[in-house]
Amino acid sequence: MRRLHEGGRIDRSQRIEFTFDSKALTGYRGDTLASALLANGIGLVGRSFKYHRPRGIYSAGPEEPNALVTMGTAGRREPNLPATTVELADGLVAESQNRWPSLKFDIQSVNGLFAPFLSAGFYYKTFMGPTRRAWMFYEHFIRNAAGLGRAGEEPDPDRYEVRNLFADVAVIGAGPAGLSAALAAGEAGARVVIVEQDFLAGGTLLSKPADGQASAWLSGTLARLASMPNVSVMTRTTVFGVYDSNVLGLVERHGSGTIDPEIGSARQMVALLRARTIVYATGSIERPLTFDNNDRPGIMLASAARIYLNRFAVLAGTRVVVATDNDSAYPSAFDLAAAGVEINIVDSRAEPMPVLLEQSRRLGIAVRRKSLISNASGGQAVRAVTVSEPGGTVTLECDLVVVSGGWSPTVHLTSHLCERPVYREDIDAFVPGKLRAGHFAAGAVTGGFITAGAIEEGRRVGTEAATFCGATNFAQPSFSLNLAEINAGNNDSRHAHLFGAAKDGSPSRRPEHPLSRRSAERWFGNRKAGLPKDKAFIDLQMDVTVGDIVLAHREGYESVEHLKRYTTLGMGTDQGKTSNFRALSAMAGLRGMTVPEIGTTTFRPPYTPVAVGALAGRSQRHHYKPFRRTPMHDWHVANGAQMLETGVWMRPWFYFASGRNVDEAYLAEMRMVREAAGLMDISTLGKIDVQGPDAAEFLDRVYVNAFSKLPIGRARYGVMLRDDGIVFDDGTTTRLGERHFFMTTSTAKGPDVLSRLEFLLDTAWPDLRVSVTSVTDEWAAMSVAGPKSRDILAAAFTNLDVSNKALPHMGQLEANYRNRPLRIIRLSFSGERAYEIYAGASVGKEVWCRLIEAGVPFGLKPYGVEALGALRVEKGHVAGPEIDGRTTLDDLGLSRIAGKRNGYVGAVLGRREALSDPARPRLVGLQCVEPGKRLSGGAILFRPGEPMQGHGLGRITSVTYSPTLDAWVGLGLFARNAAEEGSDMVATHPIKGETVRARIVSPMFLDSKGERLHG
Amino acid sequence: MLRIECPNCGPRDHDEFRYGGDASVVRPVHDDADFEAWYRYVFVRENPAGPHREYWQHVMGCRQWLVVGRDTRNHEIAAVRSAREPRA
Amino acid sequence: MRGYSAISILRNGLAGQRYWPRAWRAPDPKPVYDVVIVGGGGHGLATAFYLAENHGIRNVAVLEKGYVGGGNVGRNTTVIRSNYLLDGNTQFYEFSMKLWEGMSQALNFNVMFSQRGMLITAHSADQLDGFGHRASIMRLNGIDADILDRHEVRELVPYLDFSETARSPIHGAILQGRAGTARHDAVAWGYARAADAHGVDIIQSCEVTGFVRDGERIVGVETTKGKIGAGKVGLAVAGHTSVLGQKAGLELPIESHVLQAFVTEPVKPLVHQIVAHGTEHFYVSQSDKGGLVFGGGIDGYNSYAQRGNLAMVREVAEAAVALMPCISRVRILRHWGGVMDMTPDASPIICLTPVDGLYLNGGWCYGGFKATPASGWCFAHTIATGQPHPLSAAYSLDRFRTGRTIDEGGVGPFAWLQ
Amino acid sequence: MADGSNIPGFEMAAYDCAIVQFEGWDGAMAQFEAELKRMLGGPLPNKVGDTARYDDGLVVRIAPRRFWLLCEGPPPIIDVDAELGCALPLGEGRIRLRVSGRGLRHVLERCVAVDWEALGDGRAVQTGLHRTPVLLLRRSGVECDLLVPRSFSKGLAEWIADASAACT
Repeated sequence: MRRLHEGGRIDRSQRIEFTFDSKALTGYRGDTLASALLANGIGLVGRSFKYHRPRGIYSAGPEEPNALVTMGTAGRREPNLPATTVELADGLVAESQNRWPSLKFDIQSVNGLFAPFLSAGFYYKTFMGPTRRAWMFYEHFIRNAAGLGRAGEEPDPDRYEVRNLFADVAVIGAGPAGLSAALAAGEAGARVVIVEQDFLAGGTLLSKPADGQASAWLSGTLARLASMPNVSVMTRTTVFGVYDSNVLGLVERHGSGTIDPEIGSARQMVALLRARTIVYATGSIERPLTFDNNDRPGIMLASAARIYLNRFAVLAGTRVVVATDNDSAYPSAFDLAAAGVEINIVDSRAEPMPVLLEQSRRLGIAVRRKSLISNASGGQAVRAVTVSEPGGTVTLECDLVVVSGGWSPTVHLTSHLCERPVYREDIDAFVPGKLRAGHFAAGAVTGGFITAGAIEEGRRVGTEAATFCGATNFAQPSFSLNLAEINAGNNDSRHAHLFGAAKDGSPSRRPEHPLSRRSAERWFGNRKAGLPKDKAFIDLQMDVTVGDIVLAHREGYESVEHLKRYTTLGMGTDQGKTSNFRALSAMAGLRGMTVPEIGTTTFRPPYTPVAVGALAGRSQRHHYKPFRRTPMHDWHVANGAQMLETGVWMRPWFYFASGRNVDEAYLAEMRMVREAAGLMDISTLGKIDVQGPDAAEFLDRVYVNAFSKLPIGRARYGVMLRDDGIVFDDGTTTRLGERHFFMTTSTAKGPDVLSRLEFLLDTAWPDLRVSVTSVTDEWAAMSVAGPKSRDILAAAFTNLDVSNKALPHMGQLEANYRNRPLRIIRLSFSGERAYEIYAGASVGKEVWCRLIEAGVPFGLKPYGVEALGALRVEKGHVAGPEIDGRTTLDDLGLSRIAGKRNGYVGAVLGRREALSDPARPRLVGLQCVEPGKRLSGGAILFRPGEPMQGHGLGRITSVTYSPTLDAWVGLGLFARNAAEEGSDMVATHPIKGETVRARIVSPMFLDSKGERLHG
Repeated sequence: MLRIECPNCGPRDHDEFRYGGDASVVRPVHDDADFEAWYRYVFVRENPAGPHREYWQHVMGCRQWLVVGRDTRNHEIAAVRSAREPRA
Repeated sequence: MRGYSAISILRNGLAGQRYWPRAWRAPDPKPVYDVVIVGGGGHGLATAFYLAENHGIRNVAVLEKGYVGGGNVGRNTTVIRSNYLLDGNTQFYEFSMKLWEGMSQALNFNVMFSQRGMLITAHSADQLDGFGHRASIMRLNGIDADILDRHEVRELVPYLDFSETARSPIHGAILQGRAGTARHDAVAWGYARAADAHGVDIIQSCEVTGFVRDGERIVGVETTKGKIGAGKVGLAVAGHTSVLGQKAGLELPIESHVLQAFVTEPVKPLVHQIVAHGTEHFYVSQSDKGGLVFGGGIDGYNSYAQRGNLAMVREVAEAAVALMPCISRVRILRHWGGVMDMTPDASPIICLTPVDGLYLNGGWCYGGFKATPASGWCFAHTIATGQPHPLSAAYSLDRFRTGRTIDEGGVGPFAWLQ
Repeated sequence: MADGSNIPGFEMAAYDCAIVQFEGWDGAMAQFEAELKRMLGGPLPNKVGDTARYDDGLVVRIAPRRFWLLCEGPPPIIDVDAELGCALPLGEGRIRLRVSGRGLRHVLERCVAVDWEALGDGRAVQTGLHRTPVLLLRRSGVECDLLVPRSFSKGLAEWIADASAACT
């Protein structure tokens, strides 16, 4: 292995320092990690998944099954990166994986010795004893042995972005077909995005000598595309998935040591590209050949060897055996020969094309026909191969074996929308199935393996795609192609396969048996035979051998999916890009069926693995989801509130002014409200403006109780049900005018209620002339509650008459504050005299401060949600813990407000038989009757003496210590037929280890006559 | 990602919308007391593997409830109309 | 059935794997069976196994339109738990858990049931109280459950986000130590092999296209392999229950929705339990192969396509990083979708049907895998005796009529929100 | 699409934003629009997303039967015939974020799924920004207004600023 002194697409003026397994190495700008390793003479780069066999570099692209490395450290540690896709960068640190203590000497390679017992699925048949939990013991070791690279446990310090893109034509792949499609569509005036995963555009053109005509066409086309404002060429960008409605998932990466301004400071950026049409120009992937020890370092795909030679100027070996069953390996052989290495071609066919034989002879290459490699020798690097040919077997010494088993079109993306690929006999491969309207394919992915053909096809579909989008400008291309030249004229021997293939329009390969003829005889000839000692690999990454497939078949795991799942074939990070087809045809052979008969597995996104963080983008940490803040938020923070997340809202939980912790504070805040007054920020309540000629009728239908009789200037508590009769939400609605109402909902349900109201108006009752609009953000809302609340209100708004006469309980008045709206509604959640003050959000904080100031002489202070919740429990008001989506109006003791009404949402199904089952729990009050003990929310209720098991007769939903009663009290749901007021129950909370006697009482613990509210 | 062509706002990602379920079921009039009618409206679903008429609300846009004709096998959308337009 | 054991592994290893028999036969369908189970997924195969094992009914066929285990049993995230709150669910899923604990031995097939424990994070004091109630209910029903505070959670899973910048700080968690994961394919194969050993015919690539009636009674099925007679027919085709149910004239409260699942590239052991986000759609475990397996919520619109949308992929990824910042650099290898039967209360249906001779098992929503053994056990009982099993009696079809729904989430009759 | 340049000159400012919402009843739209035209003294936008400029503000059609009158100063008092429709002042609940700069496109593509290039000057789009409903008004190729709910405004401003930081 060595770097050539000239040629290739690397920049020899820019040396790059990097390390592999702590060894300092150098490469050039334009290298991949793989090409740089080869240039440094490093052939052994990893250990295999199961048997820990030494592995080298097998390919030159994202299909790489072997050369996986880990890059970075700590939070930046990233395992399992194919060295073939890593762009070499200064200071790059890579290490090999799945080996200990070292790559050259790996303890676990002993697994190879136990190979006979570690056949496919062996673990399903053992590890089942001696005890039932024995598996957990064995599993520990299996887990540690598995898993390739190690991920970091520290947070990823890097930044990710997600952006939205739009285009008329999205071209996937910047090879000859894609480039020419983009050119045609661009010239037609369409908005084009062409996406290439590599850091260079060109695709297969890059594997041809950098001085050929193909390269001329490439540079010309790229220049032309760069000059078009309506075309964007995105390199280093992978289309990882194609989703419904032509949405493509892209992941963009930075160049080596450069910052792409489109991506900015992010490490990677996911782009969601919404395209009107898609052109698949994804090319094809070469297939391996199967023979014993076909995984030895130094064995690689023929196309890869050619890429390393022509693109990276790296000669991967000096004594080369080329094994093939088709023409496409010959150009690799010819280019290698031109580089002056000794070459043997082992061709399984009887009659390769004469022109190839002719050219081979001219270059002094020995071609062995009807020959197959049966075995490779060498441990950490291939030393020789055994070739069986008509005359017998010969051994060829070598340091590089390049193989070609034909080509598999890269149909992955075309099948993400579940259009299954279809088999084409003539090329023995799967090509895209029927594509949706507006989807096109061109080039090798369609099974045409000729550069010139791909360029022509690309131009055609590019034009079709543009037309599909309504693009009109089809002027003759200003930049014309010389197809004859690209077609690599007869005189250009290096493109003989193109020229030759062009004869019959498809690569002239007649598929041999999917496995080598020898293995066919050996394994399929005699089904009863045992499996061989040596390993012939089908899936190099998952260590799946021919033997495993034979065994799967023998045990009846013969459907393609069973094969995959039983042997783990194709489950690796490469998703079996090089192995799937081989395995299919092997199983087909075993079952005596054709490949299309046994079918193919589904290709799933992503095409290549995508970092979870890239998909999350900036929605991380405190940016994960936006907060909602009330107009008084800053005041709370500045005045010692402990803030609390409730859904998207931030609310004050309690104020440190009231106590050192929540338990102290909420009691102090309760006392304050009961004895003087407190101020609470209730801006988070959902608020909906309801108006129109039919508004009252509308409310009569959505609430269980009637609103049409509600006088103007009055408020009413209302409950809404779901269609199934379960309680949906509660709140108050105030009548502002004949046709105008102001509705409030719970904080949590606001958006759902509005959407439901709109649903009913748009779909069920379009005849009702009603407008509903969220005004949640319009109003800052605060509740001043307590005996002193009226005095405080009067002091704060001296111009307003808030006397009991002017503003009785459930009364409302409209005013304004500095030309901003001000609305006061006398409502109480706490049971005390209380007023809800709604002020224009822009002056909310001002009004709040004004109330605080006016309240000082009366002992007014703010209180938080903890105290609010406790106050409502004392008053017996239901809330979230009781309205849990399973309770009915009657469960909550609210059936009286509906009375005998009908015609409201949920009325009919609310009367289902089981909803009035006497054993159904109903709201009760509970009071702790054991001194020194407390009640706990979530405790389960039993009759005294009853065994405490099962689900009990009910549960405690909310509790608080009641300063008023000097006792722990709570609300609960308890079986109707057992709920006698005054009877004692046992409340048990096994988790807290509490069991306490509680008496069933009225839920209204204080002021049952409501005297505090009135007057 | 679905792209739904809102008749008012144009094509948008489906996460701008709120799903509302089967639009082929008929809601009884508000004061209909027929249990069977309400039971079927709320619970019984044809759930076809194929063309499906369903409600979506464009909550991030015009807030209109729409009726979308979509194939549940391949997610292709055939038609979108405002829910207030009479049924086709 | 030749037994699987360390010994048989050794013997076959030395013999070049020569003597392994088929795991199950590939018989042609007989003209008539006592019971025909439609659906060769986990539930159908388990039902067939328990019909033979518990009720001695061996003249049974399982008809599968594709390959066994090709449905949701082969595409789920393998979480097994019994941390349910409501009467009906609690006992059923705990019974299932007990069957899991002996499954490998009962089937002589290692389903790799690994009781690694599952914890669900709480992100508010109220949620932690709710978990306390659930854990109490579990304990009172003989199910292991614990509540962890923030520090105990941190001890157990230090890689979660305990930083100041966390969007929703972790207050604690509910833990069920006996919860775990299993190798999903192995469950289908294990039941298939064990049922086959009892004489059950497992017939793959055999799609049921209709039902054969004698008057009102169903006496067989039309299939792509011809007519097959049956004394009783059991449907176990969750995901496609509506499609077949309608052929039989059933009106069902079921919608089909897609639930996505994700697996990352294999990495060395990182996640040792099942960890679920308490308020967002994300839960994760690590397979024995090393891949992080995670899932989220359903895509949210009716679908029979076994693939999900990118918006939900991103939502799950966001929740994943929010809970577990170190997952950011781990790369997703594959994501796919399964078709769920969603019911109006997110609880399943195991029952006799209004149609004589037809029995129904479906509506598993996203909870079907963990229920596989209990579902098969109870459905077999229902078919064999013509009576609902006490443990599954609550899963009747008429509960929506009567109001005896079992709505763990309290979401209501909106399948796409369940 | 790529201009390859870094992105200086990104600015964002927040203002209060007076809005009056007008809604006409289904079946009375023709009369309602005629009435509203008369009261506003100018033509009304035809399609959702269209805008019409008035001396004292801008009228945006935000739904088939809904218009928003965006006022620079205090909103006018306009009474609508209750048989034709209704009016609702929304002057308190939204904040107008004015964002501008050469990097605007890059910032917006990180914030909203809107095809900025296909959007004409003066057009309005209602869409989602970080899961929040917003109204985007394109003023020019390098300037737009975002009308965002007041309770989200601080969070969204941070989100947008963060996006601009990411692409400079």
